[in-house]
Amino acid sequence: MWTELLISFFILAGGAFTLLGSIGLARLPDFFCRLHGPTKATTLGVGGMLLASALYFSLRDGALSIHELMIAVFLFISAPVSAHMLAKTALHLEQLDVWNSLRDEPRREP
Amino acid sequence: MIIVSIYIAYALIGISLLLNLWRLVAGPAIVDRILALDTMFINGIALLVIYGVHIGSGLYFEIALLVALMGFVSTVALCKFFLRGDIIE
Amino acid sequence: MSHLIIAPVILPLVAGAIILLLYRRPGAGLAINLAATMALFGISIALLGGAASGAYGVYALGDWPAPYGIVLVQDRLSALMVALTAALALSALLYATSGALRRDGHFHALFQFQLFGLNGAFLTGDLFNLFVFFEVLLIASYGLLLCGEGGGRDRTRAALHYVVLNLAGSAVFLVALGIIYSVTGTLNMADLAVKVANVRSEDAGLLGSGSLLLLVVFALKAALLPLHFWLPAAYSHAAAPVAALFAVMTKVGVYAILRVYTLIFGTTSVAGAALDWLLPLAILTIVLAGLGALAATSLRRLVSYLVILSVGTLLAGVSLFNAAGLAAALYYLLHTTLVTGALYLVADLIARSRGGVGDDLASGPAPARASLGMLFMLGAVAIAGLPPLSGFLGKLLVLEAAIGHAGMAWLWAGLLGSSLLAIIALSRAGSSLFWHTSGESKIRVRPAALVYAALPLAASPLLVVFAEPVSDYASATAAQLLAPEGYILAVLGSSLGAIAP
Amino acid sequence: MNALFAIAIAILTACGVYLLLRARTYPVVLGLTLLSYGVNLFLFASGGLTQARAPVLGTQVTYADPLPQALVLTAIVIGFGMTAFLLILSLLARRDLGSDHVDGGRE
Amino acid sequence: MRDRYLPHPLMSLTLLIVWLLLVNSLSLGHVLLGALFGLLIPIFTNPFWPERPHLARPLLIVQFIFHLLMDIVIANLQVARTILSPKPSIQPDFVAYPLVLRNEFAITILASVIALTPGTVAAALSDDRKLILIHALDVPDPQKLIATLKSRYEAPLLEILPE
Amino acid sequence: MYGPDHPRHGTSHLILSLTKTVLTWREFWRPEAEPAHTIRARPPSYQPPSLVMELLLIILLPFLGAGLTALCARLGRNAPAWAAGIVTAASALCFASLVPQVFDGDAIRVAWPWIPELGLNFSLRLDGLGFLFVTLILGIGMLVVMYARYYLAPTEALGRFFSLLLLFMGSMLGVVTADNLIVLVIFWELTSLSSFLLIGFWRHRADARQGARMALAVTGGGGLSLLAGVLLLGHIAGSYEISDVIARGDLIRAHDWYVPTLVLILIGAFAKSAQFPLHFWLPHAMSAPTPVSAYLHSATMVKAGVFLIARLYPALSGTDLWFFLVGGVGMATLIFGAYVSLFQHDIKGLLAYSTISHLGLITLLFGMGTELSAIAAVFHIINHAIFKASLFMAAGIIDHETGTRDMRRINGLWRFMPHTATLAMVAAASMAGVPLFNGFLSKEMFFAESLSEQLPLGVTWLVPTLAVIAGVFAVAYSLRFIHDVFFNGDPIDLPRTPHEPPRFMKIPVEILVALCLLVGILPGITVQPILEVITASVLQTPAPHYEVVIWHGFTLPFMMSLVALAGGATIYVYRRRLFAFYERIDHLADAKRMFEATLAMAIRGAARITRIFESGSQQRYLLILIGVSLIAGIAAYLDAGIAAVPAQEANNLDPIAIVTFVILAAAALAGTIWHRQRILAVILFGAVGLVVTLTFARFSAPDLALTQLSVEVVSVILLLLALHFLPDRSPAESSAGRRWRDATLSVAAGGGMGLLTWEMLRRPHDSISDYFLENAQTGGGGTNVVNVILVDFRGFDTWGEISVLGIAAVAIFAILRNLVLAPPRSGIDGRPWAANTHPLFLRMISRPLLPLALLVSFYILLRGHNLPGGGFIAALITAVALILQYIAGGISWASERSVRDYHPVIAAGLLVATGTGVGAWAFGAPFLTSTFGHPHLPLIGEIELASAMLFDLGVYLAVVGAVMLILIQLGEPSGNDSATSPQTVAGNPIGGEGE
Ligand code: NA
Ligand code: NA
Repeated sequence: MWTELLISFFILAGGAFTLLGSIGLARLPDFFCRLHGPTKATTLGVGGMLLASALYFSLRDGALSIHELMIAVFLFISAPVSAHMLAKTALHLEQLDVWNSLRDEPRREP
Repeated sequence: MIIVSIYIAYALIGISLLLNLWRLVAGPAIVDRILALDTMFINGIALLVIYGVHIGSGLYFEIALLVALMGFVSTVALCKFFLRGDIIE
Repeated sequence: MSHLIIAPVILPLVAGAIILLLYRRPGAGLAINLAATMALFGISIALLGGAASGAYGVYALGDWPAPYGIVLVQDRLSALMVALTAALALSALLYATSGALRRDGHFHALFQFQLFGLNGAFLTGDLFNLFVFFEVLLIASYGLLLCGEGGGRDRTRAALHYVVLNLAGSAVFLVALGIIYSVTGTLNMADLAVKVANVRSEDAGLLGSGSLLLLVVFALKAALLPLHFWLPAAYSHAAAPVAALFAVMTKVGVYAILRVYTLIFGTTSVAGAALDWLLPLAILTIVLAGLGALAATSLRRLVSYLVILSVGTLLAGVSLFNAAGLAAALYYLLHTTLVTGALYLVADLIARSRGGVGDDLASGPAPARASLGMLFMLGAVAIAGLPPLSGFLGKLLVLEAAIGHAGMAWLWAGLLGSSLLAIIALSRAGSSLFWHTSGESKIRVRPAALVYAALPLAASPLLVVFAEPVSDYASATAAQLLAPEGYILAVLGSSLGAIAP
Repeated sequence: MNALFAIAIAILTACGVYLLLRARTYPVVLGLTLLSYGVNLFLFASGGLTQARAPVLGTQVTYADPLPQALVLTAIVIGFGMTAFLLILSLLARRDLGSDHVDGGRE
Repeated sequence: MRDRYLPHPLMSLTLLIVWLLLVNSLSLGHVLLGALFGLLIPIFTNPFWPERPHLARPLLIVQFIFHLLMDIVIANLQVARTILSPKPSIQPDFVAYPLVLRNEFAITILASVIALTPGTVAAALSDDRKLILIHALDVPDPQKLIATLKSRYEAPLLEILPE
Repeated sequence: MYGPDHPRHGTSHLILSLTKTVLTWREFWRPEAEPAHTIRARPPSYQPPSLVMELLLIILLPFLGAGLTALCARLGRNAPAWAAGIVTAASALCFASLVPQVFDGDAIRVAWPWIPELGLNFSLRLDGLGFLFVTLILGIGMLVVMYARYYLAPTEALGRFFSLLLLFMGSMLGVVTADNLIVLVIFWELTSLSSFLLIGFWRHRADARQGARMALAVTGGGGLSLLAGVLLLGHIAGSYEISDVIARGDLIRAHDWYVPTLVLILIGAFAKSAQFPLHFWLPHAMSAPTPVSAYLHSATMVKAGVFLIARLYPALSGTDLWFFLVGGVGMATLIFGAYVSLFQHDIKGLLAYSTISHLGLITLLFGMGTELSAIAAVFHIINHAIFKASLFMAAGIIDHETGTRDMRRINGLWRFMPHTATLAMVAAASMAGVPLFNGFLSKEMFFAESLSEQLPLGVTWLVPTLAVIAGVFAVAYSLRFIHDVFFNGDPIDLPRTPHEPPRFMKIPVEILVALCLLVGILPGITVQPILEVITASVLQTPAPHYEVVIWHGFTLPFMMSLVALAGGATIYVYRRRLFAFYERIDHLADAKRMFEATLAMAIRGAARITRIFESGSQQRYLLILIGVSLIAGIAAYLDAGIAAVPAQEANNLDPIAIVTFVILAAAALAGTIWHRQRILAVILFGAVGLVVTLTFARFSAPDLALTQLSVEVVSVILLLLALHFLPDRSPAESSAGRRWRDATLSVAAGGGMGLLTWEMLRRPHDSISDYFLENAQTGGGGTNVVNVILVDFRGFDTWGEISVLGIAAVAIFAILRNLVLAPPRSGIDGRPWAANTHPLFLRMISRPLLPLALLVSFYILLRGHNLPGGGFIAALITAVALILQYIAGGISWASERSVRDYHPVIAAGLLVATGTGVGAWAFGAPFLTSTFGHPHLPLIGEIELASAMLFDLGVYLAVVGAVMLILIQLGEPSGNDSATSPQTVAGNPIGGEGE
């Protein structure tokens, strides 16, 4: 029973975070803000579902089945790079010279 | 109970996918669309994983893994295209 | 277990792969290509010898019984097509040894791959496998089309159109396969024949769609009106040995029509619908090809339209759907494939020896060798269907076969009218190239090239002299095609009882 | 579901055909890609639509028809090779024809 | 010798583990096969990864990862509030983060961590590799953000991946 | 005849057939053996071997001689002429030995089977009619050879000339001795061909070329008509043997197809014999060297038409249609030719129209259809051949000596060449029908017959009147020929000063003129016996008794001759007014101009029609292809209608299906609408690909999902690589109309596909696949049935499929090695490129990914036989992992670190797959037969080994090789290959120009 509960929890939490990321993607005002949703929330959401899946199959087959975690790990490694590449591309395409603008505003200077 | 949560998850993922689609079609910037596609890939993974649990089949694991890999590579390739034109220069 | 049947398929692939392995050594490519093509010719003759008895050879790949596994089937028709291809290929290749292509490793590899695709298509007894080999022969032909000197604007455009059209055609092929599989649940041609004959009435319409879509695909490959437009540009801009080899490519479409509509749809109303379309289209093809020949501005374009004309003639013979018509078509097929192949080579020699004017039908320097003029003359006589060469006998057989057929008058008028157009066009061409000349060209083509170009042309008088055995073989082939029970029994054998409802 | 599937194929085909009829090489390539999706799904549908019956022995009692799957796989691979070739040919065509118009002409 | 036949021992181990995960089995045959792949693949892929990251302080790694996972969950909850609030009142902005880390691999990991955690994404790296450009979803105080990142992630990474 | 249900014979072994044929041809010399199968009613009867050989040699010798003569050309100027002469003589000798038997009234007949099933035998027949023509062909041929030897300049290609002349001679002999209609047609067309080549002998002259082509078009076209007619005739008669056909006249005339048969055959005959309105080629054939005109275009070839009419006279004549067609056309030709002839200024033109007129006369005589008229026709064939050949030769002499043929310049030649003038005058008198010359005799017979002709409507007078009118003009033009050339003042501005020609040039003329006189004066001795034999063979009945005598008394025909003579003289005297009248309407009748104009118009029209289809527009081509497919796909379906099918379990709709559908539809439509922004379309179609992948996964096809996904990503990479060298936007160039048209067609095509899909899906499905499910594990050693199908049941497909990929790679490489790809100077929308080439984070992350991805790909490869996966997917994962290295580190960095040339990888893959298949041979099994086992290893336990896995390894290698070869070659900065000597192509390097 509690295993079912756990699995259901992970499924629902995962689904919720997944949706969260997508809402962020849809709702936030500019690209750089929108970038945050999928990078974090969706990745985490899928992670949750993968965990649910690992639990489900481990319990069903009575043997440890954690290969789903590989996907999660992969996503946690790849999502930042994707986000970085997208941000880089956005900066390039919008021709934002952020480095210089940051120098112009001493407030932002570390 | 699991089955109910699976159906709820389907609904959540479905809505997510539609929101991704909205961003994909509406843009406005090209990076928005790439991001939307990338997110769609990840939501696709979620769908496959839940479907695997739903029908109790482990056959979808590799597909999900591959979606992750391929989604990443295609996002990177698209970005590289906009940055440098030649993606394997 | 005799592996002879599959040898024409395996040999070119292995040869092509080895050439690829050694592609940086052009000499190796030429040597392997020549050796493999000669061996293929030998094999194909042996195969023909086996087929002549009327026996079927069935080769179950992977040792899986039909209809589950793929089978290769050697009957009179497939053996004939393989032998014809090998003969043409050998001539084309020998000719290629006299030009720049000899050093092109990729040409040699693609050449063998082309043969791989052709032979596979002719020998397979499986409809989906036919698709696969169509794709093999197409992709190889795309590559070959772009091989050799003389590229540029026109050739590239022709290649682009050719490729795009064939890709669209392949999509149609898949749709047809989907429909046919959905209705019959099988892919083996013999099994299809059994299933199609017993198709439920409510499925007949759907199956008919599949059958007609197949016809579209094959008609595109064969260059049947209104799907013939791609051919002149593509063939007339290909390197000569490639164009010569391509002479057999349209025949793949004809072969497929022949195979599919005699074997699978032979006795059904489905075939009837397709055949109703075929004869008028064939006649229109004949007429429009004649007009195209008349309007041609270069020798290669002229030959290309004559290729289309021959396709129309062939399919007219096929669509008569009687023993005489099929036999006539088969005789004509041998003739036209070899002669048009030769004509591309002759056209190339003429173009080469005229220098900058090329094969344009305009005044230019006279080709230096008189024998070239004679070769042209022979080729022209043969392809125009003038006596005493094979074109005449072929045409005669087709005309004769149409006697009493409902479409006889149209076919006769079309065929004879187009023959006249061809005669006019060829005489104008010859007159421009050899008579209306300004001085004599300094360029002398190599005698060896002349001999190689003459080789396939020599088939024409041989077909006349040996008209009786050849037409006997053609008639026997036609009889075999019209009695598909033998094929079905050979392929399905004992399982037939279990399969047939 | 069947109707939805049919409509999906219809849309893919229609879009593919429309792009196939464009005047520039690149949209034509894209059109062929889209058309391939439609055709592959069509071929796939020839074995019927079966859910949760992947033909991996030992996992089910009954299975989806495996044959169309094998056929579609072959078709996908071949389609990929062909598309790749066409794409490269379109590069050659742009040089030789002076533009990426399918019939050539000024850029 | 070791460089040639076991260029990336850590990678070899990872490959073995991943193999066992993939096949979802711990049979001896698969352990041996996994080990074989673990030995062979790095030999062939070594040219693509000539550097050899030397990981120090394995315990710290575990701690680091645990912290990270927790941060990710918390961060996501924060982001959730932001995203779901009817009218998000946020101050998104770019922040230039000064790097102490010099190791390329370490910088990469830091950037990844930044991307995974509270409302920040590593958008760019300066040409001299001394600054990371961070886009933050809500930065009332950039200096505070920089300080947090430094202490929480860059410091441990300096220890784990020295050089 | 065999209809559709008539079985064909001969299913014998090919080798045996070949041997048999060789034997058959060896039996050439003892042809008493029966042909294998003769479907035609009656096997030809055979003659004693000696005659057979001689009959054959008559025809064969000229053909052999043609080759010999061509070879002789190197031996000097005289050699070809001598060779031609000797060959002709030899042929004549053979002929002479047969003459006695012909005169005994027997037709000599021989035959060899050729295509017996078709009723095509190589059969020959020599009877009276044949005798006449063989005599003409060989006799006049001999004289022409002699004449031509002196006519042609030493610098000309004598070898070619005499060779062609002999070719013609052989063909013409074949026409007149053929006993099979098809054989006749074969030789018939050969005469057209050799005529074409001979007219075009002076190839540098435009008129010669045009004349030759026109002659070929008309006579060759006529030959086609003849072929059709002959086939019908053979069908009606049940045999192509002329001997049979002419014996079945009643059957033929009563047949439904008599009319088309007759018309088709007559068109052929009329074209050849220059009958109005197909006469126009003949005057233009006069640009041939004069010996050719004398021989082909007056004495022999143009007689082939009337020969044919004579030959088939018993089979076809005797109907009203025959009378009106043959008689009417003959009469029209007779008068028209005679009239036009008078106004020609070219000597050969005059003779040509005269020839047309005389051929018309002969035709008319046959058309009259009485026995006597037939006799007259035959007689006139002889007479005309003799006098017209001599006239042509005389004209040739004049041309040769004066350098012109224009009668307005040639005057008063009597003074320069009285001997030639005398000869010409005799021949011309014969042509005019002056008594004591041979022409008079046959013409008088004609007049006599014209009087006996009964026409309906009481116009009995019409034929004789027209006959006399024709006679009048004949006299007039004959008179002109003599007066205008040999008298009529002094020559005007001749290129050469004329004198008598060489001795031997005149001998042939002298011989012919002597014959004119001999026949004209002593017909009873010279032609009477011959005429009887010939007429008997024409009529196929014993000839009626008819005395050919000079003097019948002052009969009506004689009076008509006198009227003609007087009338002709009168007209000639008043010719100027007539000439003036003729000049005014001349242009209307310029056949050459009309022919050329018609042809030019036809060519323009043909070009226009051709361009409708071969428009050069890819869009149009695709429109046609798609339209045709649509029609084909729908036609049969509409025909059958929507059928009721057994209900089956339905797949219910669910929200996820709808969501994925919406994504697919929206992305596909948006991508299509925005396709001009190419990269946008690529991104949107990426979403479509994802949905397709999910769809495959959903409907129980994990292998397909894996494949689709991998291919999708590799395709995207490829699309991006290519897009770099292409404009990133398409210009807006389609008109609204075109867009609507295309959209309509697209919607129709989509609708059709949707309909077909629905039809498929609503039917219960039944297939052979149960076998695969049952045997995959036990027979194929794998549990993943799809993979077992791919590598085992249908491994042959896969073998072909990887070849496609390998070939595609090779073909792509072959394109790219010679293609210099210049990158665009600026990025999307004109922005500069980003400075940073290889972002650090990506580079760092991709490094550990390579070994991991390779591990995954090996996993997928190894497990494919039992679980979703396999060589192809594994290969794509490997390729993608490698490509990621290229993306992250750049091509030069990555290339240094991996395989540089993927050709051998492809080859190895193909060879491994093939080798696995061939390996089965060692066990006596067919190609690709698989084996598997579960060996037990110590410690490890049972492992599975299947030969199919080795095959899959081949697949893996081939696919990795192909994909990498394509991608890397495209990424190479200058796309070259060091080994095959890079070829930098000059001109516009692609890319860079933007839109
Ligand atoms: Na005069
Ligand atoms: Na179905």
